[in-house]
This record gives sequence, C-alpha cells and structure tokens, in this order.
Amino acid sequence: MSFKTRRSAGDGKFGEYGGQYVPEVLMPALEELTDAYERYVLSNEDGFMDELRERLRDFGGRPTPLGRADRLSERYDTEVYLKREDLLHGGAHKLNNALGQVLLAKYMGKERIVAETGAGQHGTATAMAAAHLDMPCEVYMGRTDINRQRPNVFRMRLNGAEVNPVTVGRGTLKEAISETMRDWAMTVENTHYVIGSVVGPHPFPSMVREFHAVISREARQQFDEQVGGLPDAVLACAGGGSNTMGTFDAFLDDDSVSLYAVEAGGSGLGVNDETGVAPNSASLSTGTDGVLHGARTKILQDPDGQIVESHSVSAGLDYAGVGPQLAHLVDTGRVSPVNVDDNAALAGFHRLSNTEGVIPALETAHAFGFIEENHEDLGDRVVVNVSGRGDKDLETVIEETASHDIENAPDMDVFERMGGL
Amino acid sequence: MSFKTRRSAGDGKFGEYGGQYVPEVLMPALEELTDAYERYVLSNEDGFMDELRERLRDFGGRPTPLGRADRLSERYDTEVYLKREDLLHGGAHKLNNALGQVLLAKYMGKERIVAETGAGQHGTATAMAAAHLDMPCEVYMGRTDINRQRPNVFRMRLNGAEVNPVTVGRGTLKEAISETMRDWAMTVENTHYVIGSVVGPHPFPSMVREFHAVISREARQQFDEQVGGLPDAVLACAGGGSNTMGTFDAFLDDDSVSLYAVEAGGSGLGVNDETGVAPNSASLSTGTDGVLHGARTKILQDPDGQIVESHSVSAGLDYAGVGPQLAHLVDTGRVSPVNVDDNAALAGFHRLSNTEGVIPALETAHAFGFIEENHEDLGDRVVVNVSGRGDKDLETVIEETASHDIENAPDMDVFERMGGL
Amino acid sequence: MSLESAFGDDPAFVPYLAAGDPSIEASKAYVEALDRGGADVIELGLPFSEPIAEGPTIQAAVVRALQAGMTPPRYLEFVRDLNVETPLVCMTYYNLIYQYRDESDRGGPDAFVHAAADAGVEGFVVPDLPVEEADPMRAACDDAGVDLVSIVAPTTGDDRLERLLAISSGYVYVQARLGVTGAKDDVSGRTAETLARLREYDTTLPKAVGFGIRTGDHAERIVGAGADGVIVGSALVDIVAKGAETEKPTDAVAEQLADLARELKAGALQGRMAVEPERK
Amino acid sequence: MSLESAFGDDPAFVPYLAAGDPSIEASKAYVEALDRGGADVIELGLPFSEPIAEGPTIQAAVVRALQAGMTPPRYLEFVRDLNVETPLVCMTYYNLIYQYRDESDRGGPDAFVHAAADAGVEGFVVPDLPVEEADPMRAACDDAGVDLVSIVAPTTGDDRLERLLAISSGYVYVQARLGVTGAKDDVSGRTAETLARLREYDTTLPKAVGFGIRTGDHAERIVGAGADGVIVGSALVDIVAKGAETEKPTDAVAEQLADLARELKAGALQGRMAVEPERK
Ligand SMILES: Cc1ncc(COP(=O)(O)O)c(C=O)c1O
Ligand SMILES: Cc1ncc(COP(=O)(O)O)c(C=O)c1O
Repeated sequence: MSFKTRRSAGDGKFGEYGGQYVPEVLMPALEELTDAYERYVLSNEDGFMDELRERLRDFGGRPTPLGRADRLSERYDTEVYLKREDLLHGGAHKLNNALGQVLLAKYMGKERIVAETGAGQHGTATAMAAAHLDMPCEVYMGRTDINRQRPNVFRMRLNGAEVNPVTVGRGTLKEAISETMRDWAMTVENTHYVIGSVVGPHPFPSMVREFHAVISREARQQFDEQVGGLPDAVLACAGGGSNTMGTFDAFLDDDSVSLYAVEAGGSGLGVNDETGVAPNSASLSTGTDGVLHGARTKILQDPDGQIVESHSVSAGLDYAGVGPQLAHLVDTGRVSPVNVDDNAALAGFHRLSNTEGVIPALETAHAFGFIEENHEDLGDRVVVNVSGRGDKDLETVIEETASHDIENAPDMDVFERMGGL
Repeated sequence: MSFKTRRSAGDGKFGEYGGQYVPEVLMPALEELTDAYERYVLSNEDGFMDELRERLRDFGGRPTPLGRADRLSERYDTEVYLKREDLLHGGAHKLNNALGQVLLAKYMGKERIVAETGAGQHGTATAMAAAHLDMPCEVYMGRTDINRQRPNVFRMRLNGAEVNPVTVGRGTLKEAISETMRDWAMTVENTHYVIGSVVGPHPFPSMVREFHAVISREARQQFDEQVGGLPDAVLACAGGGSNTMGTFDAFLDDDSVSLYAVEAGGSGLGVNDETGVAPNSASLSTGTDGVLHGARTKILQDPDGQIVESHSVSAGLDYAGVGPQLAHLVDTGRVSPVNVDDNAALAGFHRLSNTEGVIPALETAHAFGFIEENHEDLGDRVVVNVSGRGDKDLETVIEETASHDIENAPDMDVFERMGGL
Repeated sequence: MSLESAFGDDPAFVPYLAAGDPSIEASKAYVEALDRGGADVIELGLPFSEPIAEGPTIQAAVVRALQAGMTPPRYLEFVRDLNVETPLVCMTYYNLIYQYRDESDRGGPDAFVHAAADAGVEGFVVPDLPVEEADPMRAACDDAGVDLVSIVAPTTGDDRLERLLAISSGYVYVQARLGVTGAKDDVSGRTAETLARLREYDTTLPKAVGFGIRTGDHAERIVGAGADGVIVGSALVDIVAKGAETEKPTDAVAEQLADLARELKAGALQGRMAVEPERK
Repeated sequence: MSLESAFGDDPAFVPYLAAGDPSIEASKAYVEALDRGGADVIELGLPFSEPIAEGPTIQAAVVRALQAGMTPPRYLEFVRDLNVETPLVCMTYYNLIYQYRDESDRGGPDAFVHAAADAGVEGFVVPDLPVEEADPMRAACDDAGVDLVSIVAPTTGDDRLERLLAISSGYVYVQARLGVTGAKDDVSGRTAETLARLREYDTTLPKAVGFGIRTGDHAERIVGAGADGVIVGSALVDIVAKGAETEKPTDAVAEQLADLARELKAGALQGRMAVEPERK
C-alpha cells in the first residue's frame, strides 16, 4: 500500500502491533471515533480537512519553514536542514494533532475535552486549541512533570484549562495517560480524549499520525523546491512517536531516505533490576512486545510484564511505550532506532542554541546529540525535525547543566546566583 | 510621497522630528550606516534583501499568519483579525529588525554586535540572529528588566550572547540604550549597534521601520485575500514604536484605515512631580517635544528637560521616548495615540489567552485592553498586531494578577502555592 | 463446580480482592474470610502496574500488593495455597497474561490460562481485553475448560452486546455505571436499563453487576432490578486499606470483611425476594 | 576675555566639574579651587539625566548633582555667584538647552544661550550636537557673542573635519580616544594622529585634548604631541566623589583639587618645553 493515499482507517494493526486493548466502556467511543476519522479526516466530509488546514495556517502558523543550518552543515561537512515545528503556535509540533482532534470532537458533537500531558506541550497545545474552539478542557499531568515543566502548567491555566495533578507512581506521562483513560471511561459520552501521541488504541495511532503527516508532506516538498530531490536521512526524536511518525510519513515510500528515530537513552540503557526502573525511555531500542495503554507495541517492562518506570531528562520522551506503527517500522527495518543519553542531549541543546540561534526542546535536543556522533554515516543531506522550542526547559537546563558539566554550555553560575529563573 | 517605494534614506527628518543628536565619534558610523542602508536595504545591492527575505522565511518563519479571532469577533460584534508576529522565531516581531541589522552588519564587514534590550525580546532576537550569522554579540539590559524578564536573559546566554547588566537609574530600557551608546562610542569601528526600535539617530528610525514594514505588507495582502478589501482600523501597541510602524507602514496611504498606537498608561497618566516619575510610558499621549537618544521626538520629561523615569507593567513598553516618525504621524493626525493602564492590559492578557488560545506578550496585551473598551468606535473590521507571545511574562503576570484582582483571570494561588514558576 | 452453576437459585455474591494486598499472608486470610462470609464466586485480582479500569481504591490495593511482592508466578502459588470452596476468577490485565512464560517456556494466554487452571482458577475477567482482541484468550480458555467472562458497559450498544454474549462464558459482568471501579453512594439508574436490555437476548448466562455497590441496600436494589449477582470490590478493599493503615490485626480485618460479605449477601437475598416473592 | 585668547603662549589647562556635585555649596568651592590651581578655561557641566557621552565617573557626578537639586535656572544662578576669573564653558546636552524657557517665555537655544551669556558663560560644549544639528545653537551663540566648541573624534574623517572646523569657535575639543569620558591609565596613540591631521588645516583655533588624561605625565605627553591644552574631567571628579563618599571637609577636597590642577598644569608646561624648548 502506498502511504500517501488513505481512505480507510484500516484495522488498526501494524503487523502484530496496534489493536484496541481497552475497557468495553470505551469501545463504542472508539468505534464512533474510527467512523468520524474516516469520514471527516480521510474523506473530508463537511469540509473538515479544509477547515483544519485553514486553521492550522491562520491560527497555527503552517507551513513551518525548512531552513539550512549553516554552521552545523559546516561543522559536519553535511548539509543539515531544520524542519521548524518549534515555530508552530504553542512551541511544538503538538498543535497539528491537538487542533485536529479538538476540531474533530466539535464535528462529532462532543462538549468536553480531556488530555494527558508529559512535557506539557501536548497539554498546552490542547488547551490552546480548546480555547480557540471554545471547548472546556481538562488536562492530567504527573506531579513530577508539573514540577519540571511549570511554565507549561501556567500556560494551560491561562488558556482556561484545568490541570489535574496525577500523584500515582512516579507521576509522569505513563500515569497521566492511565488517569486520563479513567476520566474518559466516566465521561465518554460527551467527552473526547485528545491523546497526545501516536499511541493508545486504534484509531488513535493512525489518526494522530495523519494529523502530523503534514510535517513530512511539507518538508518533502520544501526540500525538493529549496534543495532539489530528496534528503539522504531524516531524523526525529521519539517518545510516543508522534513527531517521528509525522516527520517520516511522507518519506516512508522513498527507499533512498534513511529514517532515524532518536530515543532518550537517559542515564543508561537496560532496566535496573534492583529498582525496577529503566533509566531511559528507549522502548524501540530496548523494549519488548507487550500491551500498554490500549495497544500492543514495544514497551519497557519487567519479565513478568509489569511496566517499568522510564526516565529521561526530557519530560516529553519520558514514556515506557511507543506508537505501534513505529514499532512495526523498526521491526521491518524501515526505521532505525537509535538513542543518545541525557548528557549528549544537553550538549546538543547547547550546540544548537549557540551555533544556530535556535533553542530546541530537550526532546528535540536528542536528535542533535545523535547527529554530533553519527554525521559521517548519514549521507550528504540530512533533515532534522525541530519538534519544539526549549523555553519550557530553561529551569531543567540550568540545573542539569550545572550538575553535569556539559562542555559547550555557557556558565550557569550567573543564573544560580540570580536565584534561577 | 508614497510610503511604498523608497529608494533614498531621506534626510532623517519627520517634520520637525528625527535627526542625529549623537556624539561626533558616532557620526561617521551613522554616515556609513546610512550609505549601507540605501545600498543594501533600499537598492538590494549584492542581493541583500533577497538573502534577508529568504532567511526571514527559512529561519524566522515568515510570513506570519493573519487569523480571525472568532470569539473576540463575537464578543465585540466586530470582525477582529490577529496578525501573528508572536509566531515569528524568538516570539516577537523583533527578529524582523534584528536579523536585518545583523545581516547588514555582516555585509558592512562589522565583526561585533551590541544591542540594548528592555523586555529582552529584542535582545533575544539579536542574540539569535547573531548566533545564526556567527557574530559575537553583547546585550545591555537594565537590572530591573533583568529581574522581570529572566527567561529572556537565559535565552540570550544560551544563544551565546553576553548580557551586561545596567545598574544606573531605574535600570530599564532608557538606561540600557544610553549604556549601549557608550559601548558603541568605544567600539564603533568594528561594531554595529543593533538598535531595537524605531528610535535613535537617523538612519535607525527609517531603517528599523523598513525592516518591520514586512508586517503590514503581509497583513494588507492577507486581509485582502482572506477577507477582501481593507480593514477599518489597525491597532498596535507602542513602546519605541517598531511594531507600530511595521504594522502601519503599508496602510499609511490608505486613508480609510484608522491607525491606533496603543501606549502603556501604566498606573496613571501625567508625571508625579514629587518623585519625578511618570507612572506610565505614554509619550505619544502625554509627552512633549524634546531630544532623547539621538533624535528629536515626543518624550517624557520634566519642565527643565530632564528625562523622567517611565513605568509600565510591560518591560517592552517601559520607555520615555518614541520613534520620531510615529510622533510626526500623531501630530499630523494620521495615527491616533491612545493608551490603557496596567490593569486593563492584564485583563486583555487574560482575555486573549482564555478566549482565543493565544497568550500575548504584556506589551501586546495593551492593544487588547484598548479594543475591549473601544470596539464600538473601530468600525466593522479590525486588525490587531500580536507583537509577541507572553511566555516571557508568566512570572510578572502571576504576581501582578494576584495583587491587582483582575476579574477574568484564573486563580493564581495555585501557582503561588507551587512556589511560582 | 463450574462458574455458571455457582449462580444457583439464590442471587450470587461475588467479592473482589487484590491478591497480596497488603501482604501475601493477610491476603490469604481475607480471601478465606470472604469464603466464610458466603461468597459464591471470588474475583481475585492479579495486580498489574497500569490498572486503567480501576478507581483510586483498587489502584492503591494494587500498589500495596505489588510492593508486597506479588507476581504472576506467586499468584498461582497463592491460589494453589488457598483454602476456599468458592470458585475463583482471576481478574487481571492482558499484558501479564501475554508476557507469561511457563517452565517449558511456553508463553502467552495459552500458557497462563493452563497454569492458572492447574492452580484452581475457574475463569478470567480481563478488563482491557474487549471482544475484538479476545480470540487467543478465548481459545486458551476453551482448551483449558475454564470461563472467560465479558464485561458489558452502559455504553455497549446492541450490536456489540450480541457479539459479547456470544463469546462470554461463566457469567456476564454488567458494569453498573460509567467510569472505573470505585464504591459510590448511590445506585446507577443505568444498571436497570442494561439489565432490561440483556433480558431481550436469548442467553442463559447469569448477569452479575459490579461497579459502585457498597452496602446491603445497594445489593438489594441491584438484585431487585433483575441481577443474578452482585460484584463488590472497592467497599471490601476499603476495609483492607484501613486495616493496613492502622496496622489492625489480620483476624480483626478478616472478621470485618466476613461481616460486610454477610450484609451484602443478605441484601442480595432481600432483593431477590422483592422480585420473586413466590419463589420463597 | 574670549575663549580663544585664554589659550595663550603656554598650554592651557581646562578642568571639568559638574556643577552642583555633590552639593551647590561644595561645588562652588571646588570650582574656585580649580581657578586657584591655574585653570585657563573651566568646563562646567550642567547635569542632564541621560549623559550618553560620559563614562561611569561623570555619570555618577551627574547623579549627585541632580540629587543636590541642580537645574538649568539654578545653574545660571550658580555661575553668577561664582567667584572666578577663568572663562567658563557650559558643557551640557542639547535637550536642556532646547527645553529652556526664560522669564518672558522665550525658549530654546536662543533663550538659553543669552541667559547663560548674561550669567557669565563664554562658550558651550554640547556633546550630542553634531555639526548637522548645530545651526540653531550656532546662530544663538553668534548672536550672544559666545563660542560654540566642536568636538573632533578619532573617527572624524577629513570631510567632516573641514565642516567641523568651519563652525567651531573658541577652541576645538579633540577627543583623545574612542569611547566616553573617563580617566584611563594610558595615553591613546590616536591623539597624536588626530593632532597631526588637524595641523594640515588652516585654522587658528586652539586644540584642547580631552578624554582619559589623569596625571601630569599624561598632560606632558599630550602637549608634547602638539596640543594647545588639556581637558581633564574624570580625574578631578574622582576626588570630588571620594570626598563625598568619605564626607571629607569641603576645604580638604578643594585643596586636593587645586593640587592635582597644579600637577596637570605643570605637566602641560613640561610638555610644551619638550616641543618648543626655544620658547623658554
Ligand atoms: C517538543 C517535543 N518533541 C517531542 C516530543 C515527544 O513526543 P512524540 O514522540 O509523540 O513526538 C514531545 C512530547 O511532549 C515534545 O514536547
Ligand atoms: C512583544 C513586544 N511588543 C512590543 C514591544 C514594544 O516595542 P516597539 O514599540 O518598538 O514595537 C516590545 C519591546 O520589547 C515587545 O517585546
């Protein structure tokens, strides 16, 4: 099948992955959603896609640019191009999906939105979309993530959303998703759950990918117009995998283009048997086949099948699962799963900031950690998706840079002396 | 003269305003700059403007969208359109000028950049442009502004710029400009001073306006394409006046379009004789003819001619002067000077955030304070320039909202209990 | 004794506890107390780290049980060691079943279902396994001769209901209300509605209602609305939780559990008398 | 005595102080001390809130003077009250001149220049008034019969130099180095260069060098390079600042000022002897 023309939602399976492992109470809503996805999104019923495209342009700021990174290109002797999703309204690629889903909820006659958020980027994007489209919105966010992404908590509140802290477990994205599913199980009749990545039960992985596919459609065309032809490699960081799938989608059939999903290596690969914690979020690289949050996919689990706590310096990658389609693309060899650790990501953050004048999200920074070490293997022309901007991460960067001794960073003492942000 | 085709830098006078009131040591640099401005900017020598346009597109994210504010339009029974400069890279209109000037400095063979900053938006834009174009950069910023715009201080450092605190006087934009002029007087031979607004000696007011004119050129065309014809009114907040002039420029010859420059009314108009402080920054509304920072214009001064300290809740408007061309346009009646106070600006901030899903800069918020009170007088179709995003202002908003009891704001206690941002 | 036949003439009382909550030992005593309290079927939770269908009460129980070291192998041991007459249903999430490996390295539903059946489990409830994904589990249960209980929700439409009933065995778990498990203070109006709809289908499966039943009075009204049994989890788990918090002796907690069990059972009987007075 | 003739055969010593620093009274005593110390011309600053051409030392002096209540009207009074022989030059920024209103509500350069001339001022240095903007001021000075001193910077090219010399009167203020006022510890190489360039022009105007001169030795070398006078500000203001900080008696500070003045004056003379030994 060509990846470019879809008219059906399919069966929700990507090889062995995918599916709908959710409580019965949600199944009718998933059927309704699948139907709405096929009609409005895939068939543009009632001009849904026209309206979405217009709003993404006028409210979101699409198309986002593709620009050459002059100094990195020189540094690596490789043409490096940046796809600038950090310029999308809200500061990350997340709005593509959030606006799509909130608009879809409106077309479906829903009256309320719930969402989970990790880094807070999906939460802010959803809150913005909900404000824009006049929908009440509640966002579940883990306590740990609330602490490390405070500006985003505040932004959601400003946009009129309620932010519900989740205190279960480690209080990160995994727990927030579980908690949002619980809310949805209660409110499913009038509420739409705007899931934040290509994860969860069918039709979410397909639908979220479809909303983000605009990234690669634009990038592919921009590259051809501005540079000519196709890039040799395309890189995107992967947590749940929404920006990854969005960045890869239009290139999937282009066999000459290598696709790299860069995961968070955290402070080390593997699972610490003692603590039961994976000091990383590299489910594509180190996870195993299992069922989490409604889908079969690659997950971080112990031998019994208990989900382990993941870790990453970037809240948005800190998740024990990954989208089922991405897991499948890794199994078939189409996508290469790679990862870099926290320190390399921090160094990548500082490098992009001070050589290109683009302050990336810590999630995005992983891709720049990877290119630093591997540029010789990536061919002559590389596109990297800048999935978000780093404003939300300033506090974390100050702390982590000071405590980790990152070579290319500016002196952090100044800010510590100022008493932080 | 038509405002649309310029080939000469002119004489730097706008009626009685403008000129070059600077130390002799800087005059040769201004002559050189005027020459470079005419050649590169106005005559596109060596393809300067082509390169700038390309970089503004690929690095900056131009064009920025013009989008309808659905809920405000309903609220006011007036079609309200938002020109989204908040989506420009860096989060404000400032990059138009910063990138233009840093690129120009490069074409002129300069080796170093200095800039002043108030809100930190011009400083971050300049730091980003300098990183992007590989130019060393130092930014002067008042101590008060450093305290109220910390994220921006940090962003400048991340982009590799030095941030020099200015402790003279109240430590805001006025002092920062003076201090940057002093640096420039020392380093003028290899350094370009990237001034941050349409202020200062000729050719800065013309040149900075020219770099920002892209805002109104786009908006005028977008309005015509998306809505048809011309708007009845165009609004922009005014501090120094760069986004104002950029937003007005292409409409200057359209007599049917009313132009409103919205200043910061602070906590009250007029000058407090006891403290010698103007609790506002409304130089167009309340200032008088004088000479400040190299130009004759409307300024806030005491009867002797001493410049008084201005005040605004928004650092970027907190300035005792204003661009000479804008002062002239006010005198001729083409531009209406209006102002709203801190509280109305805060209410405007919250209103736009929770009804439209756009969190504006506190500077921008003034324009939304104005439209709330005056929408009935603005005609049927209004364009407001969203000059920047509010991420930099979160801390100030938390504090000010809690202490000022703004009706439409979310409960701030939550954040105070969290210990702020 | 098969599950279906555990639902006899009298309405069934089906309690739920998480195995290993708050410790393996205490948990054993609690399950046995329910047996004494008149349970007709016992749903015994095998704790999973992401219990998406559970409310705060059972989530907390799951956390306690995991901390007490409960794992799938230990669960099977636990079941084997139990001294109860009542048929046991294993309630867990699919990933634990899917990941299971037995000694001969056979894996997945097939391996787990057989191992559980060997240990004495007579049926399964898997809240995150809708009919669409249930085939492998259904096949394993058939092969092992145990039941796979389907959950019917208030949102389940007629088309789905048909498919659900077609694959369910043992009984049908009727979810009383929207949401997740958790003891509420009222009886949902939607329960009667779902039960009425179920009556229109030609099925012999008993209908046990769960989600939000906490008192004898609730049980009475649910049975009065036509249920064949009541499933009670959070209200019982609350007793376990309080016991764990206050470090109450296991015996005392067990006695409280048995007491509540008796109240619920009595309530259910009461309810049945209201609908079918002639039968007594 | 006109300004130009204040530059006699001997090199001139031109001190600067901010009027009103740190108080009106003390400031008066200090100016008079400089007179005693051999000043040939005194540049007396009228403090402006945005002194963009001044370094930190003089900025601080300006702040002190403003806090002491110095205003343009008081400045004129101050000048009138001074008991000095030396010709006075008013050094200030254009906005204060531009805003000035006299009793009959005449305003701007014309009013201020006349009022200042009445009070005894013989010339003006306005650092933010380049030749391009100087016409109104020039006209007012001509009308009042006082001088308008132009500043020549190291960056001033030949074309500008010509225009500058054409409108300057009294003397030419040769800015010794790039930057703002402030005492440095060296003598800029660019001073000699500028002086050499000036010699090629047909002008009778004395050339006084300022910016960074702090010792007799500096003064000697500057005059040795061909200057007709040395302008010294920050080095003197430093003494005033220290006096203000330590609350030293006005007399003691005044004496220190006079001492430094004598050292600088002596240095200048020394320098002249090096270039023109025959004249002594
Ligand atoms: C900027 C940014 N990039 C990437 C991600 C990871 O999400 P995904 O893997 O779904 O793209 C996030 C998630 O919060 C994010 O905020
Ligand atoms: C977002 C924003 N808007 C407006 C302004 C005011 O500047 P100007 O009046 O030059 O547009 C600033 C200045 O910092 C700003 O940051």
